Amino acid sequence: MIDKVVGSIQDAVADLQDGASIMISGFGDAGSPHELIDAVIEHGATDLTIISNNAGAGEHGIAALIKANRVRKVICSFPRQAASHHFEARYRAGEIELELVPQGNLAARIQAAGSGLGAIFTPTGYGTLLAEGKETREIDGRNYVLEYPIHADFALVKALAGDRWGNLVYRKVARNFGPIMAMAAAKTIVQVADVVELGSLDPECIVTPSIFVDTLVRVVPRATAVAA
Amino acid sequence: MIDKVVGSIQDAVADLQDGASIMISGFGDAGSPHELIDAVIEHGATDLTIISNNAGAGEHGIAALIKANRVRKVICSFPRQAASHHFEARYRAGEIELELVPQGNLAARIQAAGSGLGAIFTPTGYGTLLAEGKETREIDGRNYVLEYPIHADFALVKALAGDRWGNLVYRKVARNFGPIMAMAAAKTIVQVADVVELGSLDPECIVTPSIFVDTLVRVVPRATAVAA
Amino acid sequence: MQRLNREAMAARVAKDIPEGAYVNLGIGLPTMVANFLPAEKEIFLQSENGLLGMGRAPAETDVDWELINAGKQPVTLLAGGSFFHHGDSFSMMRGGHIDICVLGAFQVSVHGDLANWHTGAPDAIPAVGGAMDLAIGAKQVFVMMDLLTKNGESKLVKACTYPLTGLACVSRVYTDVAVFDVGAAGARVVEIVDGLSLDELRALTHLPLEQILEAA
Amino acid sequence: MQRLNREAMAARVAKDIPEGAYVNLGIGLPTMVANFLPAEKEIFLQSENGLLGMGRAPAETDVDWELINAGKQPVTLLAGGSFFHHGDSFSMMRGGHIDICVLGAFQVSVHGDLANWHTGAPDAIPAVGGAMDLAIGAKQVFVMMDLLTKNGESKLVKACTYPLTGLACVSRVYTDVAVFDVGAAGARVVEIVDGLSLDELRALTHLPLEQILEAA
Repeated sequence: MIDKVVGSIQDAVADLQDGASIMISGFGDAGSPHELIDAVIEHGATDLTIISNNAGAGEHGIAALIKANRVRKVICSFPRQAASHHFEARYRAGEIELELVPQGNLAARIQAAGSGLGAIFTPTGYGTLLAEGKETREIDGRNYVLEYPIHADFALVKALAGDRWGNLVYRKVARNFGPIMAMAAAKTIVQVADVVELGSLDPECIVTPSIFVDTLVRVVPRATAVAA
Repeated sequence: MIDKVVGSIQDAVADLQDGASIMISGFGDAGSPHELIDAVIEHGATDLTIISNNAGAGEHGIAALIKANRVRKVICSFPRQAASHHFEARYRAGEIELELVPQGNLAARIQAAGSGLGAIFTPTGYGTLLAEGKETREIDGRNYVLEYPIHADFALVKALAGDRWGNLVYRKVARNFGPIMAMAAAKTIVQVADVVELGSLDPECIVTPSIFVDTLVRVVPRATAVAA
Repeated sequence: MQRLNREAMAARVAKDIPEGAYVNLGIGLPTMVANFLPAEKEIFLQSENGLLGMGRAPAETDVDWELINAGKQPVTLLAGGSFFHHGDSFSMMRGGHIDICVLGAFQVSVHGDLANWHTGAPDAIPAVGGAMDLAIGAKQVFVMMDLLTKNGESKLVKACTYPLTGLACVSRVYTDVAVFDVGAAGARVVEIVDGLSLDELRALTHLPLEQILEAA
Repeated sequence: MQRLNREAMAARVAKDIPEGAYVNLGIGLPTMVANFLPAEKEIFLQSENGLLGMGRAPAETDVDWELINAGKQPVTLLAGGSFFHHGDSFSMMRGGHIDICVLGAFQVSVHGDLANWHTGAPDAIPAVGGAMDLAIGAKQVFVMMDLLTKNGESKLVKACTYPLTGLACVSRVYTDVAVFDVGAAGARVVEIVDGLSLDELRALTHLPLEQILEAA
């Protein structure tokens, strides 16, 4: 019997290694796997490359990982948020490298990795600073920039519910990068609010099929945890 | 009020024109919009380019369109099926052009069109007859072929149910090419077994969001039609 | 001169959005356009973080932090709305499926070049988000901005001096004193507020502007 | 010589598929492998027309023509199975997510080149389907075929003479008389049926084969 659900969040991230590249789902806080990130901090892995839309804000999630000095490089579209002071401090100190990628190129490059493409000609960024030094080409009268896939060693994803095979459903806009990151990482680790019986997710409504998921862990939602 | 549902299947295809390129969903019969194809035949448009996985079999669907001599060119992955005699006859007579595309490249090129990419380096077909004369490139030790997006003037799609905005859900493997073709055509025309109230499709389970759909028409499933 | 305030500018943009349009409203000022879309018209708002059919802000008691817009403000979902992942969301935006996108700007050139992501200040932390995707992907890109900077310099320019977001992508510019069409033919004045002459507008912008008559 | 029949070949392939593997079984002979997967192991069958978690053929009364496999035969869906569109399906197949793909072949070269889509006959109507995607996308590609053609020619060859499906993509070849590993190091014999010697196998194939010991 295949059961991808592990008993503790420590087990979920046990095989992280120094120098790993890690995709982290979320758009702001929505869909950010805060508890998995806490487990990464506890684990101790360092020299990490983080691929995410943002570079953390406040004191939790990616911000906490940066504060703990575990991050060597961030690949993201929008590092400058209100309260992104931990990223800013490290960045200004030259302690963290930034690869700034337009959000649509970030999504498309992650999808290219998950789909086995070698490179894509994308319309976004042509003629801008972010395309400097990159190969360009005019195709059918329009200009494109050649961009390469972004793979990762791990993806940390937050979903609403999953089953023991790893099928996932999400909740509202917390879906965001989860499904495409799950497809692009060598190992996809998912925190879910609920582990449900196999067969209870509607096969027409499964958003991430099990093939893209390696490990699940149940994380009791914060509010519930306080109440319990 | 926006209502993309039209009253008759003739209305649904009314603005087809000679020389149009038309994507047609389906993998074999599953998901093939037979009734919309019948309406195309009735409409009279000719000199069509058909983009589909197959080139028709038996006497219905794409086979009927080919039999009626409306098709100038077929772009597909698998034209040679049992009972694909109408395609075979026209092809051997030199009356129909064939662009043979590996199924995954077909899907990826349709997705590239829907997503605004200019071209993609795809792993499939490298070193084979189907890549002859095409640009290739080695990227990270692997060889890729440059393939271009496939756009179409129209997509004819079969779905299970839709609402007046054009949101769609599909049934089992009849989903196949429908969602990606709906994204790649200038005008997407959908036949559904049911038109449902706005808001009755679960927003988490909508497979094709309304933005990709232009026209819907209700087609009573054949079996029901006979019984009624 | 009847300078338009932010609400009036948002209302003016809203007037140009037809029923049935799929629209993305950028973060900041453009978000206000939603408040002026007529309730009797069905207009589809897309947000790049994965929703289509976005409704107004919820009551405070109904706030759901997994139902937010790209500006990370709580929103609602209309009946008929849908959720999808970032890949599909940016396919909508980059694949030409969005009819109108409304963006703020630092500068717009008469040929429609857009600068709205980076001041170019050497100490600024760069952040681009979806700005470059929105600039190049929609069928029409509208810009909303005050015509002049606080120092009185025109933000409608012959050529942008700020780092570009996209080339030749803007079709129309809505400002507090005039509406302009921009593009291959250069900038043309569509509307001027009462009390401002075309010559005065030329003086403000240092541009050889002509007015065009718009079909009402 | 104990030549394996189709069932025995399918059973032999099934023996090499571990629990938890994501597997695509090609049209034709490979489809039979499903019948020999042990019921006590959970193995995930993917079909390129958009399903994962494929089960056995349904009872005749339960046939649903919108629940078919890539060979257009009726199948069932296991609890835990899912449906998806062709884009996602081929992302699974091309993105390295399928662990094992089992295919038929006209020829396989000792270096793992595969020819299975086209005889090259000038009057043949070419059709490729998903063959080229399967050949290059899975982590391991197994081929199932009789070793010899009806005319007695080896289908395991130094270099394919039929049009190629993919280059250096096959890792293991299961035939009616032997199992081979193929790849950069050339072809090596993993197993031979009882009653056939290595020398006899060399004679059949005209290849300088060596046998390797496989960890049991």
